[in-house]
Amino acid sequence: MLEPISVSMESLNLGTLAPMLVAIVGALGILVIDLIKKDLDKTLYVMLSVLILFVDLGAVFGQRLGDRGFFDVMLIDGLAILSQIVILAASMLFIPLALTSRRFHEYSYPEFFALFLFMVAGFQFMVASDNLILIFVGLETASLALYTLIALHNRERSFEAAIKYFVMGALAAGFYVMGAMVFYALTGSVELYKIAEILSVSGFANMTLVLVGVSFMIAAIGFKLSMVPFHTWTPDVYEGASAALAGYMSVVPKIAGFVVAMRVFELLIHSDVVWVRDVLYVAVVVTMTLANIIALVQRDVKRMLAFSSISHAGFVMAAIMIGTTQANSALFLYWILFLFTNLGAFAMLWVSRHKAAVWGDGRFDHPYEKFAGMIHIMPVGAVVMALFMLSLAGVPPFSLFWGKLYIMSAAVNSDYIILALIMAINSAISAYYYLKLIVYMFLKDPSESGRTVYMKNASKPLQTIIGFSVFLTVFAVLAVDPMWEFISTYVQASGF
Amino acid sequence: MEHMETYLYIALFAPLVGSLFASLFADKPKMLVTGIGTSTLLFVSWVSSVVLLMHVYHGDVVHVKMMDWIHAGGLYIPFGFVVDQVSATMMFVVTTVSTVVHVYSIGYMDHDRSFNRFFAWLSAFVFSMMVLVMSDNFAGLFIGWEGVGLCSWALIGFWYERESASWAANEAFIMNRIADLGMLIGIFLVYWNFGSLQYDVVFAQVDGMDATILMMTTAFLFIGAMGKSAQFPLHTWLADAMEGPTPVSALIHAATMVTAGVYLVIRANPLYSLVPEVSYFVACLGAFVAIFAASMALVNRDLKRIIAYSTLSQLGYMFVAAGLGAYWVALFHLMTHAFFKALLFLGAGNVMHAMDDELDIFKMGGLSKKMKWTMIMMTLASLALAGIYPFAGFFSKDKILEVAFAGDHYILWAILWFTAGLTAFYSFRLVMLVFFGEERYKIFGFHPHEAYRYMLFAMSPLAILAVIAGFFEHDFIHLVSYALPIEEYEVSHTVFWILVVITQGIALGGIALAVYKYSHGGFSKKWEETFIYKLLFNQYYIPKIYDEYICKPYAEISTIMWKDFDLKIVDATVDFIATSIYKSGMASRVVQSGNLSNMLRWMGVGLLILLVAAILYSPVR
Amino acid sequence: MDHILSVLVFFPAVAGLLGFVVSKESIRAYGISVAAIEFFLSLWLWFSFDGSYPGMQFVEVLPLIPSFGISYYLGVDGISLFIVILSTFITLIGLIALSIEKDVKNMIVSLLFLEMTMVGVFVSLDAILFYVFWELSLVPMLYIIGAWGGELRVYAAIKFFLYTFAGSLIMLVGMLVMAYLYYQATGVWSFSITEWHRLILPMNYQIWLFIAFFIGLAIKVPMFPFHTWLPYAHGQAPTIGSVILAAVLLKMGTYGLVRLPLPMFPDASVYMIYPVAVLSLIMIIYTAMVAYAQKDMKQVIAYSSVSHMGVIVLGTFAMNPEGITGSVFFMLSHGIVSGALFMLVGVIYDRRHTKLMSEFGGLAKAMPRYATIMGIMVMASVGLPLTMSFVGEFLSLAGFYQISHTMTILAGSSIILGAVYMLSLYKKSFFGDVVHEKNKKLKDLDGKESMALWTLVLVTVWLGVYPKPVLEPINTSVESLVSFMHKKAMTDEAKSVIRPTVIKREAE
Amino acid sequence: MIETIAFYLFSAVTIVMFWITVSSKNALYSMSALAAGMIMISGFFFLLDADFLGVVQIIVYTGAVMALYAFGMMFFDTTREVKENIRAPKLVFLLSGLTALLLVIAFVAPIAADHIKAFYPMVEGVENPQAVGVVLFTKYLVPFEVAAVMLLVAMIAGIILAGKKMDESLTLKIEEEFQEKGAK
Amino acid sequence: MITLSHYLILSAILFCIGLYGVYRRKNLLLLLFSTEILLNAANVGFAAISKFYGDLTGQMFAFFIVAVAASEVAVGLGLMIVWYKRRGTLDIDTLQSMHG
Repeated sequence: MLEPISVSMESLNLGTLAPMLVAIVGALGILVIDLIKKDLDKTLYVMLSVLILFVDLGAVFGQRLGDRGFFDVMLIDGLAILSQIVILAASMLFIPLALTSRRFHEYSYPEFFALFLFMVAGFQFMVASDNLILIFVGLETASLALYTLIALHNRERSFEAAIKYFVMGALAAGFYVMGAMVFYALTGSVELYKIAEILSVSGFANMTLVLVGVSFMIAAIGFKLSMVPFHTWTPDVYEGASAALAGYMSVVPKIAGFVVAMRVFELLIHSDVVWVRDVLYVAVVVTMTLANIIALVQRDVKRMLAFSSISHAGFVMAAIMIGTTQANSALFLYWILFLFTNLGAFAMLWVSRHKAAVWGDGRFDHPYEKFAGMIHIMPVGAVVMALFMLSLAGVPPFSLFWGKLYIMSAAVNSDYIILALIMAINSAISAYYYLKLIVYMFLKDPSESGRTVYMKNASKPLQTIIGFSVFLTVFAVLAVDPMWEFISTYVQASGF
Repeated sequence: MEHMETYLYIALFAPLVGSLFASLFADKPKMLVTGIGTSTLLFVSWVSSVVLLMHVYHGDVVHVKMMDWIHAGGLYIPFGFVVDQVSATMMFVVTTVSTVVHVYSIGYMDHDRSFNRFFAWLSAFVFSMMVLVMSDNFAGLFIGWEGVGLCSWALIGFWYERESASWAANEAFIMNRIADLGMLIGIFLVYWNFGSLQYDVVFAQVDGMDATILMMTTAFLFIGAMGKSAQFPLHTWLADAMEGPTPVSALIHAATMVTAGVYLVIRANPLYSLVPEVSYFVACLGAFVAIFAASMALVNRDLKRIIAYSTLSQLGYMFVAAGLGAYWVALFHLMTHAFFKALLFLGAGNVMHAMDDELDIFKMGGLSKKMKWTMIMMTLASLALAGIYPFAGFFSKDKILEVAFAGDHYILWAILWFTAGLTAFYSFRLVMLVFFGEERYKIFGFHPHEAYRYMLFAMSPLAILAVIAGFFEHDFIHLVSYALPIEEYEVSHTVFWILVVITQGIALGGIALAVYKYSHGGFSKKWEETFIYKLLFNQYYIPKIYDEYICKPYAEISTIMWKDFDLKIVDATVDFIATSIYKSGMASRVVQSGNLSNMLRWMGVGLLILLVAAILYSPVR
Repeated sequence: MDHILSVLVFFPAVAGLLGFVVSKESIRAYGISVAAIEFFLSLWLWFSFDGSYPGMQFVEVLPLIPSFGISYYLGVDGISLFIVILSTFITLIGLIALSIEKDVKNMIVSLLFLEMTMVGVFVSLDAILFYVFWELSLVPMLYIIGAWGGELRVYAAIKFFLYTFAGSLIMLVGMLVMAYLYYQATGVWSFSITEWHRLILPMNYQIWLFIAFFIGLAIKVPMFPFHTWLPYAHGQAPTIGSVILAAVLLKMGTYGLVRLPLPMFPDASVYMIYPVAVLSLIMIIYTAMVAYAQKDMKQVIAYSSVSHMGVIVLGTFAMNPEGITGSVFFMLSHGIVSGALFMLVGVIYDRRHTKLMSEFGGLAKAMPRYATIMGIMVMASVGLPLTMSFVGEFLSLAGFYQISHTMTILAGSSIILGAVYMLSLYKKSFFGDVVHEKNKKLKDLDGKESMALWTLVLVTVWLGVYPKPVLEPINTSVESLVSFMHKKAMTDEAKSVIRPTVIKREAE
Repeated sequence: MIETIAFYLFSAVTIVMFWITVSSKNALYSMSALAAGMIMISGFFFLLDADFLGVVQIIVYTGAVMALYAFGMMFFDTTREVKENIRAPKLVFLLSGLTALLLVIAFVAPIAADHIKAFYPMVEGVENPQAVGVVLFTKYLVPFEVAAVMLLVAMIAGIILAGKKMDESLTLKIEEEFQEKGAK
Repeated sequence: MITLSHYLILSAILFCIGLYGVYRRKNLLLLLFSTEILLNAANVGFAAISKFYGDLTGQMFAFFIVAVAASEVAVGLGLMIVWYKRRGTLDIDTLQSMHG
């Protein structure tokens, strides 16, 4: 017989769970509201979601740095807090994008908002733990919800996107569990800190097996981060999903993925497992470059942005490969800056969304031609879009320049000068496709005069969000320093 | 002394004022006032020059520093002007000739559409020339140097509608630029070795300066002189420059600008006198050019080109003198030559006027009846040029022969002596063909007439000077002895007289031959078939060689550089990099086939690669 | 006034933003007035500038990202002062002569933004701030070339942008390395250029960093073989674009050379003199030849720009006060002269919508006033004494003569080859008879064109005759720069090559 | 001994069954083989003293999941032959074969278990379900709850995706159609 | 004697069979079967490790994997139903409207 187990509430550290609980309870609340009264307007749910996320964010700030809770399953370190802030901030920007002036299928479901909140909770679990099981379950919760959210857009391409994402996700899940199994076989534990401990005590006795495990993990996390060659889903899924969701996907799942990658790989990198470093080096370079050159030839802005976000992810992965505190802090800085810019860019696409694909052969929703001569029709819109593009291209003083600066600096400081040069060259290449859009908007004449309505989907909330993003994009320089202080304190505190 | 500075500034800036005044009306139709105004101002300048000449006659020097120009690092260049004996002489020559030419031009350019523009440029030229001769440093000299080049360009190409004129203008400018590079390098050498560009500072340091440096400096400076003074091999532009209006030829391409090279050598005599090798080279080149140009003048049929070649030839004489260290002789010949050569050109201008700008002397003849005064003045000038006593040329040219002989440079002497004969011959060939003999112009339907009276008046001072200038030799020696070394040539009295006699002999012989031949119908046609004639007539094929082997290849290489190298290699490389990146993007799209099966397989491939890496790599760790 | 530099930098941009409100009819006047105010501000700067003090003046420091050592750090010295004035001056002149009708408001606003970035580059003393303005300047230029340019405008604009962008990113890496080295040496992050100047680095670092900086700057200059973007950019840009590009934007490259690699890496700079000089020589001679082969007037001037920039670079690498002062002055004169030349070509392009020389001939007869100014500017471009260019070219070459005699002789061929292509241009289009019927009735310069162009002529001649007011402050700063480099240099070779003024002026 | 025999037997059967699952052209065979393979796997679980896991395996997989699949098969009308256009089958075989080979190579080496200690040991005399329960509701309480959320998500997802409302797409409708509807 | 390696190798082989199916199958439903095999392969491994180390964590993981598998089936089937309603087929080759 087993002893009865008594657990004191304090040792559980319920606070570590508070943010996720907020999201989950909120989601359930939405479901309940829907049960009680049907046909409530989406605006209600949007605002409810925002409020819930706000409370969630508050709870995140309420978390104590370095806490562990629930039998050490939960881990609230700097990374967890930072990434949760990013996740929540992106979510709060994303949800109001539902307030379009056009009606879209997904927003007619209250479940959409519930699923969304579940997904947020899933991501939060994913980042707030170093237990492979919880990471896995959190990941799957979020992913399953995300597949559904994509499909709810309800048109053929969304389904196609969802199915592609889903099937590849299932394979990646397979990789993940195999990786976890190998680590478990090696160490008898599924908790990263213990894995690290045992591996280093044993002196990496069975190196081959360790590397096999890492391989599976790279494959699994690489899928989330859309590293080449696990990236193939990204452009299709972004294209199929609504622009708003695509923007969201380019930010949030990736930051969760980064945190997991950091937790998994850093322990090896810090133990001087050169292999990981080298493989990541290659992967990073290939991801950056390949995504860039494919983006060059895209005809659709959204697909281009998809490839660009792959490239950006590659850029940021370099920080994990470098592995210094500066690099890891730079990662967060980069991603926060990227959040506003990229979400803004996708929001612009969202705003310019037409129900029917009327440009060219109808293959794309947002072909470049659509934006031809936008400066003559929608000067402000064109300028805003151009600002986002310049920022993405890394033209100073717009936000992403500072991110690039810090990451390249981190590379330089760790003697990865070649890597920094590759980053520089890639930035230059990437400028081409961003410029292409600017060229279309500013330098070409409108192609068909009848189809010059760009802001059909724009509503005040959307404009506000975009305005907010623009503001942050332009004046990022003023925010960099405080942000950097904040981030590096937290990253340092979590020992990365 | 103060008022001397005023005279200096007046002499210097009066032409500039005139030029600016005339340029105000440059695109207006003819206004007599521009011609008169500029002429008056030049006269003022002349008066000031004469006053200054008087002033420096007794050894005073006027030296002013107007203002700073360039000061960078250790390089300090002011706008400084100096009127010493050399520059005063030059000023006198320049202002005299240019005043005459200005007045003459009022008549000559009477019917020209761009009357005002002409005077603007002409006065601008005089200003530049004054800067050139008056500057107290090499940089200022260079300003004038380039300034006269510019004005020469504008005046040669004055009738820019003509392809040949604009071509000649550019040729002159570019040729001069080639030489200017040499000059510039010379100036750099001076600066880096002497630390200054001021004549006095530089010349004070020449002793003890490294010989190689001195040699390089003088050599490079002389390259500059070669361009301005149209010495071989940079001589072709001078003949082509005859495309310009004739007064321009008289002023620029006979009397003043082309002598700037000689002036430079004279001015830099403290340098040159220390480098015998270079000086000797200068002399040899001068002798060569003297006979070389004279030979071309023998057969040419173009009225102005003949005179141009004679100018070239005479410049050769001056360089011989300068190269042999007889700087004052060179300067003297420069002066006398200016007078009679300008006169010759102005006479040629009259003829051209009469002949409706026809230049072929074989289409003229017997003009003396219609143009008596012109004939007289041109004959005077020709006599002076041939060096016949008592005309000005005799004194200066004979002195050069004497110098050559006294310096034991017998070969040089022989060349010059022979050239003297040639000079006499071609001068009188010209006079004979133009003014005497059969009136061929009638065949071609010309109606010649004498020039305006005041044009003839305008020429008269020059005619007088061409006759009497030689008698001022002693005054001249006295004057320049303050600034230039005056050496006594150890030639005995007997030798001196023998030299005079044989020189006069060959000159008179040349004249006699010309008069005889051309009063009897000239040379036979067969002569024109000979190789020598063709060689000379085609100017030794040098222009053709330049055209074929320099200009055309340059244009071709340029085109190749542009079309084949710049566009097809340099730019194409850049574009190639860009397009290959773009194409590799196209190629990489296979990854993105959109087929789920393929996408899954790509993931598998990724995993496989990682596993292979893991297995292979693990021993390395 | 303490914040004059900030005002100078941001005034045009703020005015540009406000300009959106101004009605289309009055926007031209608005633009000109803003540019005029800016120009007078820059003149004020000059008047309150102490020409005898070699260091930075009107310094403004404000920490921007203190944790990373990035600050808002402005200041001018003699070297940058006049380039700032040049920028404001050329913008004003360009606006006066602006002949664009289409989207004129966008054009003027972009120009004002461009002005901000130009001034910004020249007054920034923080590397990152410098970089920010440097990159930002590409954006309005991209728009100007791309929206108002010729047939290939988009190609040209993108080529311009990407080429420069790629180069400057490499420079950025260099900056980051530099900052890191500074951090290692001092334990403090700093991007301040003046702080960086104080850092003495080992030779191999110096060389690599020099190369990194040099690539970024060289593309902008543009040095051979990175020059091919320039003919396209110029050929396709509207007049105002070419004017500003040639007059100011190219100067960013050469200014950067003086400001960044030279004092930062004196040893490497000395080490690299010959490679750089060879590139410059190729630039000078080769592009001069290419210019001669051109059929389009504007292309001739574009290539001539490259050729002249070669002389500037050469002067910069003379490493003595004469050469560097000369090259800085040449930057100014090239700005004015080539700006004027592009403007002149623009004049004829506006009338005939072609720039092919074969289309013209006899313009001197049809448009005498135009031909006069063109003639003056052609002669200035050729480097005739008493024009601005001569002073610069003379000093640059004179300076470099100390380094290498043969190379200077070769470089000096620019005065010959320059005359060849410039005069042949002038001959082909201005001399000869009026052949084309269309050319007979061409209108001569109108009021605003004359005003703009004569101003440039005046400046060209004024500073050719009396360069002292400009040359003196430049020289003061350059002399202190050179003696600083001399002091800082480690190797004996560098110490002997970098020669501060040893020859004292005899006037003293 | 029995263990060995059982292992090899189960292994062989499982491999064959799964092979049939992935290679059979008949969907029905495929599914049946999958179900059989799942049961064999639960056999492994019993063999490995994971009784509770074995039971869960049978109930969840063979019961619930298979029922779902069967339902799906009928819905999708794939009870019989499935036509598949398989491209580059050799490549597929090579890819998976190589992966298998590499994995086997990696797993052949015995794992040094010196440093490993069980964090949640199986206690002698405690029934497996009981031990599992304790661990599940202490250490893995949070994941357990999250799994519940996950299942909820999956349920909602399944319901709304399969629901009637998805048949008509608001996304594709243009605004005019909404108004017409409203007018009615 | 059956060691841990035996089980791990078995797990690897099963995993690769699953992989084979994933690469090969063109019918979405059958593809889903293959992913089940992938997950189950890991389950075997976890159970075995759990047994050999006498540690329950492996079994825990296996539980969660089962749960995940079940959830995936639900969502996957939902997606397939939607797709099937639209296109009347589950062939992967029909999922190609987006590419490039």
